[in-house]
Amino acid sequence: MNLFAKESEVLAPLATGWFLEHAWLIPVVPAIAFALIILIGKRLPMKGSELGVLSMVASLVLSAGAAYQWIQRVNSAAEEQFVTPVIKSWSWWQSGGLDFGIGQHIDGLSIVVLFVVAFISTLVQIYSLEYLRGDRRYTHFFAALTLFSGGMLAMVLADNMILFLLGWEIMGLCSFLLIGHWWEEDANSRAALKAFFTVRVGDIGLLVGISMLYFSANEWTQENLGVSGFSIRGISAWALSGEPNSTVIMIAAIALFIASIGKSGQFPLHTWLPDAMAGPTPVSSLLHSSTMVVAGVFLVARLYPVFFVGLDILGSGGNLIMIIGGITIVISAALAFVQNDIKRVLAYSTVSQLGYMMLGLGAGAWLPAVFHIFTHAFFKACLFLGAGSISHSASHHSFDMKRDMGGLRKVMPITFATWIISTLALCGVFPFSGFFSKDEIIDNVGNNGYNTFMIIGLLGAFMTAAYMTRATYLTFFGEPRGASAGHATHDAHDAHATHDAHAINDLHGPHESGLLITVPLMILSVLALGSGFLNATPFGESWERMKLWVEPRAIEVVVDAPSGGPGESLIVNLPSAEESHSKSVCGSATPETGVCYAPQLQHAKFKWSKAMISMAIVFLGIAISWIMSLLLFTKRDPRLVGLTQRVKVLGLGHNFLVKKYYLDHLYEKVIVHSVAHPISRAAYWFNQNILDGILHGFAKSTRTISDWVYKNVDQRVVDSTVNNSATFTKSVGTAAQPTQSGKVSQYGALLFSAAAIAALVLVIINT
Amino acid sequence: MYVNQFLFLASVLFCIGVYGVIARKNAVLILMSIELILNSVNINLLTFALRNGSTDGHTFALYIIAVAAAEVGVGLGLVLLVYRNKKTISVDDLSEMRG
Amino acid sequence: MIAQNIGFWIIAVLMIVAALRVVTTNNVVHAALWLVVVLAGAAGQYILLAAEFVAITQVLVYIGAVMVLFLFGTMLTRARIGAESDLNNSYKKLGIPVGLIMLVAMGLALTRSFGAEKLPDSAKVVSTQEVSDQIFGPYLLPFWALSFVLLAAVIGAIVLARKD
Amino acid sequence: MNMLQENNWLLSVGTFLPMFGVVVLMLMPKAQDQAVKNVALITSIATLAVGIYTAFKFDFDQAEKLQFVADAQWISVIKSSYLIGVDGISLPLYLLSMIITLLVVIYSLDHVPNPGKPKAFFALLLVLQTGMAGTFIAQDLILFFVFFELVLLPMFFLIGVWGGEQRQYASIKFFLYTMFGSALMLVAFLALFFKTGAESFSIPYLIENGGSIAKNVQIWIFAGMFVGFAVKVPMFPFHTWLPDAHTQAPTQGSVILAAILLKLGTYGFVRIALPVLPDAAREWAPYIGGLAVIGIIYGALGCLAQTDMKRLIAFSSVAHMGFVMLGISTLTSFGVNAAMFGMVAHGLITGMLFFIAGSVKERYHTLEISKLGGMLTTMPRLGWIFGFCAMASLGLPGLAGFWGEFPAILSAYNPAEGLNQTVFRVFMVIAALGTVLAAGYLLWMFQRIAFGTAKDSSSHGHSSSDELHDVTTFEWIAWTPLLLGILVLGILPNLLFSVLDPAVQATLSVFGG
Repeated sequence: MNLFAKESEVLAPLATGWFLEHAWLIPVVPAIAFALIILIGKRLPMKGSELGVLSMVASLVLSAGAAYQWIQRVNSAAEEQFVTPVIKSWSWWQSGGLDFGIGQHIDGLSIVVLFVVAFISTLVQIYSLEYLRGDRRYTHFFAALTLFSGGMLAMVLADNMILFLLGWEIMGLCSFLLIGHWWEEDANSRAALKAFFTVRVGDIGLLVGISMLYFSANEWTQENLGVSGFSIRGISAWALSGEPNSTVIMIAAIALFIASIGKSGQFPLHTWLPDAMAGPTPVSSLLHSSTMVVAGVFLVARLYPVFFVGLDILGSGGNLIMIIGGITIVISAALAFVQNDIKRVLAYSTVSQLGYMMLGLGAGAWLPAVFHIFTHAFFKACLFLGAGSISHSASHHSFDMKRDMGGLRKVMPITFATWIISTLALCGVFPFSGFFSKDEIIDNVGNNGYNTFMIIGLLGAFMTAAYMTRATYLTFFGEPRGASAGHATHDAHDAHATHDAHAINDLHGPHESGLLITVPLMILSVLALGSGFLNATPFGESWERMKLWVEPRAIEVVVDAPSGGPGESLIVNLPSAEESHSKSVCGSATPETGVCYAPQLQHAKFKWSKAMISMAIVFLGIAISWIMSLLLFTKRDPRLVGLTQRVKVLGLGHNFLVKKYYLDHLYEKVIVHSVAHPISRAAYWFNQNILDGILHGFAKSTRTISDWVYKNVDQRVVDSTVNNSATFTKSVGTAAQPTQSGKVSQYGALLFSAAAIAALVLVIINT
Repeated sequence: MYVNQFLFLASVLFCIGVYGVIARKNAVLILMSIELILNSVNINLLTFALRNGSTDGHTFALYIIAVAAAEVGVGLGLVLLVYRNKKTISVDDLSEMRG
Repeated sequence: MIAQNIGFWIIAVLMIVAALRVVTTNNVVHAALWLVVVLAGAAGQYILLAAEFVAITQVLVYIGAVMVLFLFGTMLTRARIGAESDLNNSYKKLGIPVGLIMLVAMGLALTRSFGAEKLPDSAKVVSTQEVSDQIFGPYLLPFWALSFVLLAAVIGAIVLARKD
Repeated sequence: MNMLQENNWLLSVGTFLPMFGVVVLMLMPKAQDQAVKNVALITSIATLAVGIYTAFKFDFDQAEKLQFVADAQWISVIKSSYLIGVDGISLPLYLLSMIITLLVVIYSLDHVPNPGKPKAFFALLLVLQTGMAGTFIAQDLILFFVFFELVLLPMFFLIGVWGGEQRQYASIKFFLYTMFGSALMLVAFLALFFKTGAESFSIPYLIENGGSIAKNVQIWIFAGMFVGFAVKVPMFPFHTWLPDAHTQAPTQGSVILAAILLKLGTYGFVRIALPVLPDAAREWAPYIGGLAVIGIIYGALGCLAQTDMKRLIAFSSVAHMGFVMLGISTLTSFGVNAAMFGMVAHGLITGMLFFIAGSVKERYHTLEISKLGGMLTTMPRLGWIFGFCAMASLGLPGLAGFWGEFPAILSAYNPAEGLNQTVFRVFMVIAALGTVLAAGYLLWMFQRIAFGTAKDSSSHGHSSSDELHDVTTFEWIAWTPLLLGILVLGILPNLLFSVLDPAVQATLSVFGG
């Protein structure tokens, strides 16, 4: 031990700082703000919204500071030194003599997501100031939004699974409240219920997975790291330690993955996400595109070692994560073609982008996936806010592209420009951010030898380009239709339309939105353009900052066991690690002398050739789709119009898509109804008739027995004719009539009988 | 003479008394049944007094008799009162706890 | 011995029959009279159990006072002399199994405890003096308590029964 | 030990103070409602004050030991003594009973249910309080039994006199069931007494000698206790009295029933059945666990079938107590901790839910879910409180419910040695499924009642809109402590765990850890 301690002298002590040490403040601030909004929000001049915005700005500053200091920390580390996460832990609860902590676990991953969440939340809250002005539940909206940010931030920097679960569930709750924000409409509250319920189904997996990991890891972590089996750090190290029984960890990984399927809207639990668009647009852009829905992806990335070992990532053949990811990419992209509601198009595109992240993680492309979380957040949020801006200022709060949009590029230039930038980013056009992340994923998937999935990825890229072009065309080009043409066709179906403040500015036709809306759009579009350069592989090593800052180094480190107490144990490198150049045993073999926190992953070498191919595919998609849209929507070309009616096969396929593969039908009509109605009815019937029946039957039989005894003991049946009607059952049963057979003595009778039985049993037992 | 013959007699009386308490509706009759029970207890006491050659049993028997007297006095007083107010002494009609 | 046994059984049967009638008859006054029989029988059993004083008290207090009380009570509540129909609960049959179960339980317990144990044959009759020594000796305090109870009962009875 | 016996008067005072209040009430003319209310209020406040002083004096560093032990001669003939004391397990429940009673009294100050008669009503509440507190401090089986039964009658009258239309059916059913259970329980106690050499009824003594009983006899005795306690809990086959009792009882009755009475059963398991009869407990554990998970799923399904708000909440109690029993059945300190926490949490949350149901009934004159709706628009505060409690009840992390539910599920993953792991892991998954169903029915109820637009007042009976006033002052006073408790325990669970854990471990030491 001290032998290593000596070598460890050579390692530079890692830099730290106030922001890193106090990162736990980041979620605390919004939490407090939430409480304040609830308590005093209504009395404040801006109805509590200022509290929300301020708190988000505060967390943004805090997380930016933390990010900066984390970069310092990484730079201060030696070339081959493991950059220890900044872990703090306080005792939270105890049970069975064990102490469980609550605390922060700050590493590259959490820094990235923290920053993204804080950033987008801030912008969205500013945007909402305008977008929801005059809403009937303005204060509630900001309260929920702030609580959401608190929950998500808490989950991101959680150092143990319990805190993680806490954040996870709080997000679910907020998504429930926000989707159902205009709960007067039944549809909205239904969607809210559906979202919460679907995600909750996935959460079974989370509960089970956490339990399994805890009980299988706890012993090992306690003695090797001095942390509980809930600690993320402990679990990661344990997973790579070669300890775990392969089946246990596999089941645990699958269970956890089910949770992420539910949360991240992966197939087959993706159906809640499009419905969630019933919520206000800022909610869709914050929760249901950029932050909350990536929680599932985050879970996989966070506990990557578990999945790496459990599902045998990088093994031959595809694994569960890749398969689900791949399926999701294609089916949701396909669904995006048949949507008329612009938000639903974006929703399905979100689902398929999440599919990309899953695919990346499943294929061992950890960094590109995380990087895709980062870039996707910006351009997708931008797209949603853009859609919101359109409906807010141009289309009377309608989101129907075919009926109420078209030709808007002239009236709202800023929205148009930002939209185009983000769309290109989403399609993955060089040099927009999406290119650097998405292309990396596809590239690495291929590089790790999963060619089928690489093709799926390319196919997905093609479809993405196509449906986004269609949406763009419908929205911004062609002739203005419906509302955007100025016809004040007020559509009732949209909850948003019902609130008054907007009815006024509906009167004058489409126009550009105000600064509070456009400024966030512009900021986001700038990032959608620029954020890709943080990890621009084409330009060589020096541009791959993300890789340097975020990716944990797969280096075996020696730990001096519990002495330091939870989370405090000093970590030093193995001298062997110095020369072993990226040939670390981590992930591939059992570390003999130390522990690993991350598996060793390869990175594909960037080749322009490959990039060119994917570019070509993307442009092909754009071009085809553009021509089709032009012919179909503007030229009304007779060969295309009504094609689906004429050609049976296409018609069926189209219908199949419109019906969303009948999955909703399966869930709601078949599963939910069978539980909610017949089964529960049956259970209740059982309760009322069997169990109570037994009780009443017992009463009845005593009655009959005693009748029999009575008739033989004593022949006087004078009044029994009268009494036979009122059986004891009845007296136990509908005891409604006021002059019902003697209560006092009835209780006496019961007492006596109980006593009698007791006495008898006692006598018999006590021989 | 066996100990049990007395004890059996006592238990038979006791059970009859219990039956009476349960089965009867008329307050006076319930009181009577209670008297039966008390007497069976007395028989027990005296039997054991004889068996153990102590006189405590007698004392208790006397006390019981006295208490029984008191109980009957009060009990019947109640019955009278109830009868005066409700014109009935069927305990069921006293069992309306509401109102 | 034999004589005592015969006496016991006769009285016992008498008591049981009478007791059954008490709880089954449809006539309150009859019930009261049957109760007298039971009490008298009990007094007889007390004598067999060598407890004269208790027996005497039984006769005096019960048959003398209590029964009078009962009869008065019956009269005062204007119970019809003669059969009545609604003396019983609608579910009185419940009482029968209960009673029987208890009987079985006690029977079992008794047989197990004192299978064929006999009472001391030459039991000397407990004299009144011994009883009084008991009462005014160790059991003085309960005696006082009891007297208070009686006093309270008397007052209570008066208060309750007083017309106003 | 000597140190543990100082202040041993505290518990007796805390327990019997309400009785004193009852006596005072009895002496008062029933006309003076206000005076009656004041007396009841003062009594319960004083009781709680004593309770808090007790907690203040309680030595948390040795929470595993019995404290304030008082041991007095009681019925020396049957070797039963007046032995009382509290440790980490009983203290929280002891205090909870006092708090709940106080809140119920406050709530009743302006909510005396029909047919009024506040004097009798408050007297019964106070008697109930004595019974509950006594059960939690009794360390002698006979004493325990006496208090256990003492609880029964006031509740019986509360339901039977102040209940709803079906009150007599409900009250008789309640009485019948519990009587039946108690009878067997008493038999079991006596059998235990004789089998341990008829030496003493004191629980600590029995814990020492209970293990010596032959196993098959243990199993039978345990069976007796099991039925007795399971009826009170109530566990799956014995639960049918609960929905009726809850639905028919007046609000205060339901609250106390849910918050405290149901805990008597589970407390009995932890305090008596498990430590005294370890071998039998091991034999029974899988069946208890099985019934528990059946109860979880079954209760949830029952909820989904309900159309009546109060009845739904009642069924949800079955499900929640299922989690508690699952925790107990693992026989691990982890599980029992969870169970104890679950008991307290369920007490707070479900008690609160019943309060809300009562207020809804008072305003809408109906509890038919289909006739309610739009509460968030008509009465936002009440609606949000309701939502809060629903969330707490479905085990949302950060609120009290979670700490009873999640660790219970967790503990089922590996039960005490000697128990079949696979069986319990199956239980774990089923229980996890139960949490989803819980989310299902609670949110369904919440959506139907709170969301949407208010039904026009004609549809719900003769209630006019002016009756739909939001939360009143009395309700605020009565509810705030509960709401705070739910929140605080959810955020700082260690407040409770740190007290429970040592005691639970000490209790379960018979299972070797």
